[in-house]
Amino acid sequence: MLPETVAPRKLTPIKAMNEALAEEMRRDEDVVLFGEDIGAYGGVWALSKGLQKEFGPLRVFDTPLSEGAIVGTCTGAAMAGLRPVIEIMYVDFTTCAMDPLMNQAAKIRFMSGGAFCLPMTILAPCGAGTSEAAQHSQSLEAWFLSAPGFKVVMPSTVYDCKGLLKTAIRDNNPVLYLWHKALYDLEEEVPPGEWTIPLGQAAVRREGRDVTVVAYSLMAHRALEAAERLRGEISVEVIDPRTLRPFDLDTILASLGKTGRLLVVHESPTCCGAGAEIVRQVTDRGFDLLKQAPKVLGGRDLPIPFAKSLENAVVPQVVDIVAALRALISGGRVDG
Amino acid sequence: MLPETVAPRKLTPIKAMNEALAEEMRRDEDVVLFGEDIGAYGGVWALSKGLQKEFGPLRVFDTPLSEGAIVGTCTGAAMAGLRPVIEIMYVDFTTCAMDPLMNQAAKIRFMSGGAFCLPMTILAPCGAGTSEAAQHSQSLEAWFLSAPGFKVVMPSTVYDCKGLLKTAIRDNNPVLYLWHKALYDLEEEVPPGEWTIPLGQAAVRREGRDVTVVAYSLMAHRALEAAERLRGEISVEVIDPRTLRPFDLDTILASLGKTGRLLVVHESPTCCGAGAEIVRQVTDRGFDLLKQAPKVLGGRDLPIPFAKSLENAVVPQVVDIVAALRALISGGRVDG
Amino acid sequence: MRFSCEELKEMYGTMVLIREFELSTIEVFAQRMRAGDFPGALHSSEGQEAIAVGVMSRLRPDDYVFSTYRGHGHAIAKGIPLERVTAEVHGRATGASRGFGGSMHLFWKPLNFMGGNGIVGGGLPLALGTAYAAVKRGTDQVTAVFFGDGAASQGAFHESLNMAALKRWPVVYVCENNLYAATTHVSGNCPLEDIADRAAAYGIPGVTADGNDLLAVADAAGAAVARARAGQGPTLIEFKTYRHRAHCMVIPEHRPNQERTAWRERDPIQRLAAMLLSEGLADQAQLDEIRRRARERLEQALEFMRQSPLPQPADIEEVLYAP
Amino acid sequence: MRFSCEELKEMYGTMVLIREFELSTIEVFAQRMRAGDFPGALHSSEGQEAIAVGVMSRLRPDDYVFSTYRGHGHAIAKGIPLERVTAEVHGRATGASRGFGGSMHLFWKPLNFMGGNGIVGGGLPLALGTAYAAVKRGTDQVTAVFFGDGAASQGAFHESLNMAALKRWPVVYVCENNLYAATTHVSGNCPLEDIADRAAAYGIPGVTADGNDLLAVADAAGAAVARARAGQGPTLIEFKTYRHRAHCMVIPEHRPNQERTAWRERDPIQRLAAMLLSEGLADQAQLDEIRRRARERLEQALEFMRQSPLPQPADIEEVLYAP
Ligand SMILES: Cc1ncc(C[n+]2csc(CCOP(=O)(O)OP(=O)(O)O)c2C)c(N)n1
Ligand SMILES: Cc1ncc(C[n+]2csc(CCOP(=O)(O)OP(=O)(O)O)c2C)c(N)n1
Ligand SMILES: [Mg+2]
Ligand SMILES: [Mg+2]
Repeated sequence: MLPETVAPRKLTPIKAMNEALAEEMRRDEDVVLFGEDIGAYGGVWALSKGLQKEFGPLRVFDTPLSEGAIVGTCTGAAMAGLRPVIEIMYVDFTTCAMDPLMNQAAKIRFMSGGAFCLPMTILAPCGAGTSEAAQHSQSLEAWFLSAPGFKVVMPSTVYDCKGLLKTAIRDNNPVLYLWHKALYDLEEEVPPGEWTIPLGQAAVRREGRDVTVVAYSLMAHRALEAAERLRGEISVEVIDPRTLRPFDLDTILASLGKTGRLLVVHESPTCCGAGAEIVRQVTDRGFDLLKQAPKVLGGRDLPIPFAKSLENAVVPQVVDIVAALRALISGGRVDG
Repeated sequence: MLPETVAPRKLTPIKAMNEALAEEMRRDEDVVLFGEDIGAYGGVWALSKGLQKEFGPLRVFDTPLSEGAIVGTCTGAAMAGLRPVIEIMYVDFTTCAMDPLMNQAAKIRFMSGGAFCLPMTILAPCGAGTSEAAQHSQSLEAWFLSAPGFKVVMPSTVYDCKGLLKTAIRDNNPVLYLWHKALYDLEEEVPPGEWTIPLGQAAVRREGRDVTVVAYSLMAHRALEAAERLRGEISVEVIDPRTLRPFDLDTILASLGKTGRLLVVHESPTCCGAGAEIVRQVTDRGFDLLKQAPKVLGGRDLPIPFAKSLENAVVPQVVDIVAALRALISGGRVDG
Repeated sequence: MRFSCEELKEMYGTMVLIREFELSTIEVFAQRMRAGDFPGALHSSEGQEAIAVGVMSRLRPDDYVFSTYRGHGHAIAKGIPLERVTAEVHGRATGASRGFGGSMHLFWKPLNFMGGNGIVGGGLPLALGTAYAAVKRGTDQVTAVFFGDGAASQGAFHESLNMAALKRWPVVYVCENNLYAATTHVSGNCPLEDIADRAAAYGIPGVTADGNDLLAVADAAGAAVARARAGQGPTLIEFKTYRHRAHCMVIPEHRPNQERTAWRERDPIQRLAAMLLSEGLADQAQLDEIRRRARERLEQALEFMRQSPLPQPADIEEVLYAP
Repeated sequence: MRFSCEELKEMYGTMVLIREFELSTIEVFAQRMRAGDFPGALHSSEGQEAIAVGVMSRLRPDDYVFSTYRGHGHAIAKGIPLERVTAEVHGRATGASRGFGGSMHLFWKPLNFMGGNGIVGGGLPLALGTAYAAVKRGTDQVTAVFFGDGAASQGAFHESLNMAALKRWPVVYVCENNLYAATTHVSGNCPLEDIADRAAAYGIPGVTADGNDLLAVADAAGAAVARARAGQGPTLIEFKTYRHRAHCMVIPEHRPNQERTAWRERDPIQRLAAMLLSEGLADQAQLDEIRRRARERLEQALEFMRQSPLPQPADIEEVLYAP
């Protein structure tokens, strides 16, 4: 091997996802990409840069401005045996395609008694922090979690962005894959070549003894930073579930066996969010592991406001995580 | 008063909601009703029977088959100061109006910095049990709970159907009001005249010492029946929250102070459902009240299948609640 | 293309079979309802048989079809085994959708029957996908999608026709205009006289035809299918028709008596029978025999259904996600 | 109706004010971005000023307007105080939406400015509601809703026009066809030459006009507004225009140079200036003075913004639900 190809290299999430798309399209003629402005232009996030050139306009397919028709097309195409990937420009715009997503793609396999397979991936950016206000900043994973039929993937690292996207594309079911806009400029070192990561396998990002923090997507980074700030004060274990359905509860229970304390951090509204579900699962199967009340630090139950001064108040910041961990530990001392 | 009007009378949920609509329309000229087939025909559920005759076609407004346009119209009309009520024929069809519901109605007040008010009510039947399969049987409250901006009302009694609908209509915010199709034939005695019920006030439907069951909509009835079957064996307190946002946590915590055991029962899928959220809130504020793990008996994480033999396996039945309560109590004995 | 005498009689037989199926299904549902059991939603296509049979007559087995909640006729005409349709509608494990779908969700993959749909207009965007798949693979398969006059008010109608027109995809849009959406007259859904005129908004052909005349249906469908198959893009066909029954079993009749009688007289099966007789293509005895055979087929299917087990919950979890 | 000389100069002044506002906003955003701060999405309406000003010239203060994410011009032309627009776009507590909305979500209730919208086509269904409210109350208020060539591909377009047409509601549909939706040419969104031709699908008038000619805009809008006000129902107007800038600040330019130059020459402000000069309605000194005053107004607004506090999170919870 030439040193150039074996040397680790730095990639951004976009470049990593772009590689994943290109590799999967090379590997499997049935993989096709649909979306607005994704062709010659390469997509507003540059996710599909170069792909139309390599795979042609029929496989990297520029659509009209019709999210409903896009998702509908890909649902029908998946039923016909293709393996479509859809870029929705912001996850917020899935509102315009909820019927094909929720009443069709998520249910057709089940309604047909298993006759049809729907291998399709919905790729979309999510999250706040870019001052784009209420209709361009949402994290809508909870809708898809409460609607059986979808799998949900939310990577936080560049390595995962690539490996999980490849697995999502190969999965024979509808997968919602959300990447966080605030990770756009992230650069991380990754190995050369290809890799895949199974869905449903959490990653322990940092080991600790006092408390288990479960955080995904952007919040995994913030949780790690909070843990670092608390070094010497509180020993924090940080677990990134990476995929929310399937969900790796065992890794979390194992950690709780050690720490006995749980904080879940996510950006989407707290009410009926992934945090609530994780608390439900943990209390269901691991209640006796808990030394004290499990806590969720979610986004506030508000839309995302425009002004940065407000936006930061709605979504958990590193300081909020630090404060929540301190409260948890001191609360624990007082209570227990 | 004439005996005729003071005598308690029996009503169905439909008749109760019909009365609520008529009274509120008489009371307030700004209340208008929109929906498919609601005019001369009176609605496929007979909810608007007689209303167009009394209030005319401009206030009881027959729409084309366009849920998006219906919700859009009512959102704009609410912004202009009217107080629209929408009948969506099945809550499942809100998928066709998700953008006006979620990105518009739920957010406009907030995005405008509070300048606009959106007094509007979305009335829809929900739930399984009628062999109508995956696209006509859903309970979608979780979507609306995880999208701040809506209030969510889910009555279980005829008395509540009327009183809560009147309050929902008078509320100055978007309210999702779901009634369960399986309650269609329910007949209950109610007082004559008018009444309202504040949002955010739970009802203790049955007192008990051993365990607190929180159940709403159809499941409140099933929980009561399960409690009755367990009479003498387990003393079950049944609380019906009636509204999920605002949510009356205090009544539940007070009950847990007595019982120390919690079972939440709902029909919608368990994952990220109202049950998970209730467990989150209870563990957040009342962890020390819990003698053992709080449990959620939700719908299975599956679409609703057609055949009755399958449908009953997906949605909690009375026997399932009985079994869950027995397991809870015996689990408690073993663990604690 | 004209049909042979045999073909016509076979199509007549299929129409009669659909009719008998609809009558029997209503009867079984009514029995169950009298017994206090609500067996689900049932939307009869009685009166619209010529559209199902006429359109399918121009499709190949490998062409894709998207149907609706009023789709028994489409399913039978496409060729799903009658046993499977019957078993599905009555919730048996041997049903076309293994009892998971029911009347509104008949699926049959071997014949590319892509499902009924409980959402009005729900199939319209999906039809783009099979059309795309055919283009992508370079096959000449056509996709036909059925929908009603009410469905043409949905945003999905616009998005689907627009995209198909832009990309010249091989879709045949079959609008069964039976004058009503539930209880709403078509004039409450469309400000135009003819829904087909909406094709102009997409620069594609729009055709109106008599949906109760099998040959007119086959002609209109044939032209649209040929166009699609030749890569010339989509067509919107509007068939004027009428359902004999109320919208569904639980909705009382509300349409004017006179209108109903007038349309009864245009019954597509009677019309085809009259034509077969007057042209000397069949005699009454033959037609009676066709009906008898249809009833026999149906009785077999009902028996198959009755012998079939109910679906068992044991493996239900496995159905949701594909391995 | 023709405009007086004063009116024309005032409209010219508003167009210049919008232009200066767009230039200044881009400048402030660019500064903040250079400082490492991402201040949000910014969609300039530079080049489309004649549409905003021409349409508003035919509306009353109590008429309803639904705008888009490209709505600074609509807001200023409708008369939202410039200070409030400026403060909102830059995220201050004194902004039109108190800093909650930003550039894409300008609201101003006193003038029935019903908001920008971050969803392409998102305002189309909402416009039905204010139109209905006017009908219900028996006022003769008109609703104007702005949207782009791309938005006409959304299902919401179809549902809104269909319902307005069916009910003859007083809506003026203003399609600003600037030839592109983000980077997609209009031919990738609409198979017809003129989007206005889609009006035929709803049996309503469809009009195409030069969106860079203030008087042509005012004429087309005037006729549609008069029609709506008289209870004769909606009109679809398509204005052909062009944005001088790329779709938004973070999307690089991709349109052919030649096309951009050609459209620069049709700049609506220059064209109005040339007309005013050639018709002897103004001299260059007056026009210069108008621009100077616009810059002064803008400087005041920027100063107001700079003096304004940032929104404080303290009362944020209270904003979500009305009491
Ligand atoms: C999105 C949606 N809205 C409403 C309904 C309820 N519904 C079922 S059929 C129907 C009427 C449809 O009319 P049309 O499209 O003309 O078809 P037809 O029933 O006449 O065959 C309605 C309103 C539904 N199933 N889906
Ligand atoms: C539903 C939805 N889809 C996609 C987008 C992203 N987006 C914002 S503006 C735009 C182009 C819109 O084009 P057009 O309607 O022509 O308006 P213009 O920007 O040219 O004024 C796109 C794709 C969005 N905001 N909303
Ligand atoms: Mg119809
Ligand atoms: Mg444009």
